[in-house]
Amino acid sequence: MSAATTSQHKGSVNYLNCDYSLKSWLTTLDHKRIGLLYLIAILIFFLIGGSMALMIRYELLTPEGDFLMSDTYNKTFTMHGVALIFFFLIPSIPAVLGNFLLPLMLGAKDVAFPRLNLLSWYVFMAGATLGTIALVAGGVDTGWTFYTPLSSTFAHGAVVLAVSAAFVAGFSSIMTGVNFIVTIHMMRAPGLTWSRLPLFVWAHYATSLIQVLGTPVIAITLFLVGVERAIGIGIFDPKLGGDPVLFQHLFWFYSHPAVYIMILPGMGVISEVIACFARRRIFGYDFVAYSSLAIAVLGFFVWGHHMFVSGQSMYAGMVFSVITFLVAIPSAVKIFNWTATLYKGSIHLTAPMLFALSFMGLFTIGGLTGLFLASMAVDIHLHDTYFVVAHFHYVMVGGQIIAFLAGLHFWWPKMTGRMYPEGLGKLSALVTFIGFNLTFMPQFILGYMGMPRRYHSYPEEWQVLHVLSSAGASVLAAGFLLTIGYLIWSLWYGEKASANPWGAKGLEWQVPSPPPTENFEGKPIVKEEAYHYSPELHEEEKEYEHV
Amino acid sequence: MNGIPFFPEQASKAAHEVDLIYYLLTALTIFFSLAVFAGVLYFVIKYRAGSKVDRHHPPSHNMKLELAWSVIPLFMSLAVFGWSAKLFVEMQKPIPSRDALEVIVIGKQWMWHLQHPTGQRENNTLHIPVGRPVKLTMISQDVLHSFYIPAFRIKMDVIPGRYTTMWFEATKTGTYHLFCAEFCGTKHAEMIGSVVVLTPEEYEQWLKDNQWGMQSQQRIETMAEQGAKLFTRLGCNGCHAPGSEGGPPLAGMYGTQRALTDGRFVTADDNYIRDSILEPQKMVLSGYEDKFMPTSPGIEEQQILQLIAYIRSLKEMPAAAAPINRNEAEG
Amino acid sequence: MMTEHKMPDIKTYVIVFLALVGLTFFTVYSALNWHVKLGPLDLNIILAIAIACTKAGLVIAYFMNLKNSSKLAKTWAGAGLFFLLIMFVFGLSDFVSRWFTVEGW
Amino acid sequence: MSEAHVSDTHLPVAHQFEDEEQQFQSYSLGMWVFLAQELLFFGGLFTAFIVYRHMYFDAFVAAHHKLDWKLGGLNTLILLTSSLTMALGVRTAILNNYKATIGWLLATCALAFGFMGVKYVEYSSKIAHNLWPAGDFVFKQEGIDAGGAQIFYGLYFTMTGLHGLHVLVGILIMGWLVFRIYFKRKEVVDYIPIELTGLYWHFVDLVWIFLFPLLYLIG
Repeated sequence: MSAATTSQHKGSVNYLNCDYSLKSWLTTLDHKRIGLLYLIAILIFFLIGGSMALMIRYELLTPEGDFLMSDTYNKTFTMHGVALIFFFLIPSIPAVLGNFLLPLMLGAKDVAFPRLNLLSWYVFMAGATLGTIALVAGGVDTGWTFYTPLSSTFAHGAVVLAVSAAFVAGFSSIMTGVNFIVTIHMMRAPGLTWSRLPLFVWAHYATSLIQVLGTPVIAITLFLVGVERAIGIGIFDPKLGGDPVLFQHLFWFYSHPAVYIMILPGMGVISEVIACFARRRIFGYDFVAYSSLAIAVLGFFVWGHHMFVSGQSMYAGMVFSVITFLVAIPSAVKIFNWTATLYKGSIHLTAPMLFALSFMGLFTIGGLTGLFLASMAVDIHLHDTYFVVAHFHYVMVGGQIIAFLAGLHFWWPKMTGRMYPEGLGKLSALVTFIGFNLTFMPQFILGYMGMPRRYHSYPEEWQVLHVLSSAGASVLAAGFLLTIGYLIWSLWYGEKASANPWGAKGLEWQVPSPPPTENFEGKPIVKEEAYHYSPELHEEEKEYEHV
Repeated sequence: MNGIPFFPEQASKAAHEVDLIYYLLTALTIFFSLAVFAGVLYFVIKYRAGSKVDRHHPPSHNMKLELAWSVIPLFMSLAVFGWSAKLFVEMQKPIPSRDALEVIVIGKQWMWHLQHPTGQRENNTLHIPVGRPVKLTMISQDVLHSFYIPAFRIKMDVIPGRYTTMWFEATKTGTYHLFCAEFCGTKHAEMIGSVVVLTPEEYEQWLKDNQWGMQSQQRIETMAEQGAKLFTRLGCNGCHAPGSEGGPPLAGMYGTQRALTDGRFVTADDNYIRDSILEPQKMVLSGYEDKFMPTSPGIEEQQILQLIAYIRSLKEMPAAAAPINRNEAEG
Repeated sequence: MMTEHKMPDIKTYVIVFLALVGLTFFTVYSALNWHVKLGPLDLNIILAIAIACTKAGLVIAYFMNLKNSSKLAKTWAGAGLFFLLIMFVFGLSDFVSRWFTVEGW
Repeated sequence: MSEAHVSDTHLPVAHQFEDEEQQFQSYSLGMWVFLAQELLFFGGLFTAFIVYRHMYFDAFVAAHHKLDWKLGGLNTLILLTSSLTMALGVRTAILNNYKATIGWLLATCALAFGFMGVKYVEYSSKIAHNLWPAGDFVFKQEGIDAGGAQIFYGLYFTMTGLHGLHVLVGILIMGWLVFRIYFKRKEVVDYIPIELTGLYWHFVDLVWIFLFPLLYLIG
């Protein structure tokens, strides 16, 4: 990041060009720089996980397992899961956009505990290094879920390394959560009451609640698996009478709320982007804000829907199923509110807006297919099939990654002082949308046909659908690589960005881009409500020169 | 099935109703997705930047509308939940074992071993009659597996250390896929097989053709007969033979409520018998506190299942039937 | 600016400490000597957990000074307990209800 | 009951905070959120313990008879006393009396070492009776299945081991605090890290308050 960027008046010092030394970057306490450090780290793991995805899709072109040996294939999809979930999806929006923007949106100089923030990055890198060593040392063939007794006694990969990688990365997530909770409570500018907070901040508060209260449970579960495998203390070992279903309970107690850690910040980004490019206050602000909290809390009651056919008792299954249906309601409320926000707005179809609209479409499909898996009778047929794979990719890739791209494009000028190329941005949004649907829509059909997950070979009558899906995967990969390409290109050759290229409301747009290290000169005072746009006033159009 | 395969066969009683719920949910998904898509498209076109259109005082909230689109989806969800929970209970409810064909399934890393009550053993294939409920009692010898037949819309995990059961009733003859749905290691993708549904006559014929032992040319013993042999070989009859007070009598005890020393009541099902064989002291019957039952180390899952079959057959005490020679029967 | 910081005085600390030690002796005594059984339920377990909860309450309120801490600290302490109870109740619901047979549906 | 301690001294305020009150409230809230997370961390182990106790009732009762409740009780008293000394140390820190604070902190460290000593005695005697739950675990007793007992000792060593690890971390932090106060005795005693360590130490004592009856007494 050695871009010499100057905002309007020449030679102004900002957080990027104030010090170029490596030491200043590696010992920075500035939340903005830590956000960029996280961005670089998760980009590496996005590429690792993405290449694994392409290998899987390439293998599944043919019914027989002829591209990879079955062991290598199992290690590939396991590392695809571990790399992308623990080292990309969970940290991506909170640690990159959240770290960069929360203090700016709250009018604060920095997060509450800057040193803890830097420590969370180093703990993340320690976890990442352990993960890479596990990959290099032969990989793990247990699936990212580490189900015992396969992971604790029968698997012969580097399970202890992979488990400790996820264990360490979990603490980085906890530190970020603690930091954000205290920052949002304690560091708000005068006048910035909870009902005036941007919805991005609401979403991060709900996410931090899950990060702090969910992650320790997977830490202790993975600790037990590691202890069982390394020392032989058989907690889950069936020969001693240990119950593998107990492991599933403890694992999913965290891992379902974890999917809400991934999607809630995405929803926060979408609220910001839609409000800005529809020039309108979000419809039903209170409902959208409280639905974030409702999702976070209800998310802890539903983990049993992963275990309807795992020997869990029928009565417990029914309780989990009905609450899973309840947790779908707040998500539906958000989608309806975003749609209603477009009414009587003045809509600018910029690249972030295109990503946001495709998020709305894909997340609606992703969320509703979740109801298939929540209804117990249908889940008996669909559990552990490609229907589940399609469902969670619709929510995680179609939802979270596309929301992350929307946020990245929306705040790129603020983060780097450079504009991304608008035309390529729109193209990449289109290519990603088409490639994604082509990849995962056929997998719904495959799922209902009964194609099980994590299969290296399959009956040949399904080959057509797999070929379609693999074709889509390459288009999706092209879309992502195009985005990475022009974003990096824009660091040097992108157009200089003004302080507020989109004419957006919000404290982060009142500081120059890229912002100075101490964010605000004086202490900003907030007098008006969030998203104070007025679309009917036409004179507002002229100062917004970019679209 | 040329062209793009779109829908799996419906070959079991439950399959039809599962598909109905699936159609309903697909319809709901398409409806809501189209509604959102149409709404977004309409608004984006009508209110695009620069279009001359009335944008005065856009509504910031509308309690009636927001409550409506929260409560209506809530009721729709609960309706779908109710229907699918009812169906789930029907699919899981244990069927009276009188008319069910009870097959045992043993999953081990990367193959399925199945055994019919009449002694026939199969690997990775299961021959069953159409129109008759089939009950599977399943256990794994190593890691988690999952017995999955897409055409019957039925699946159940196979757990090491505990029996899980599932039942279904085939309605169409033919050969259907059998998969392992829970990741179980290197050859998880090769742990597949097929379920062959025969007409009752074909099934009887199949039983007859396979009732002779490979080498011994004698009629193979049924599960209960093998259980009886084991019962004596392991010395169980020392205490559990009728009349001896060394251990509780076993005739007709299957399925009854057993009072334990600490006052708890447990139904004597397969799991109870298996636990009592492997860890005798885990659940001690009241009145037998001072009695000691030896464990039998190294006993295989198959043998336990044979003992269970024998104990269940103990309505009255049949003498162990002598094996009949093949050529006598066919002579 | 004066930091007004309410801390219990020494007398309170010693009283709470003695209460804790007393409860410890009581729980040990009751566990070893009383064996009251109510059907399958062992009343000792409930008594021991009740005593442990009161000791925990004393430590949290006085030693950790939650009584005088901010409302936020109290909510987050409560949140931790609430989600712990969710894990216990929903986790156990499966293991307890496994033996319910379905005759009565 | 409680007297208000108005300290006329001022602590340095970190750059990102506005005033001392916001700084203290932030650190206090951050610590309580961290302790809520620790509660869930041990909560996972307690869930496993409750579930296995429900499944292996007799084995757990038989296995816990081999634990020495006298050592467990002694450890409980040690930890309760260390909680008292810690609380008094925090109080003197706020009153800016660095000598007394160092005294109380060292007392707490000594008690913590005592706790670890008793734990060492306990562990070595268990391992001597080869009750270590891996490999050569031997639990021959009429009518008790060894699997359940081995799981009990698996949970016993994991829970008390993890708790012991937290006690060790507490000792290290207190040692660092003593050095820090001593070298900065000229300035105002920075009571915030001491109060946070106090909260952490009381939490560790809290976990033991639940571990002691569940493992040593019940049954």
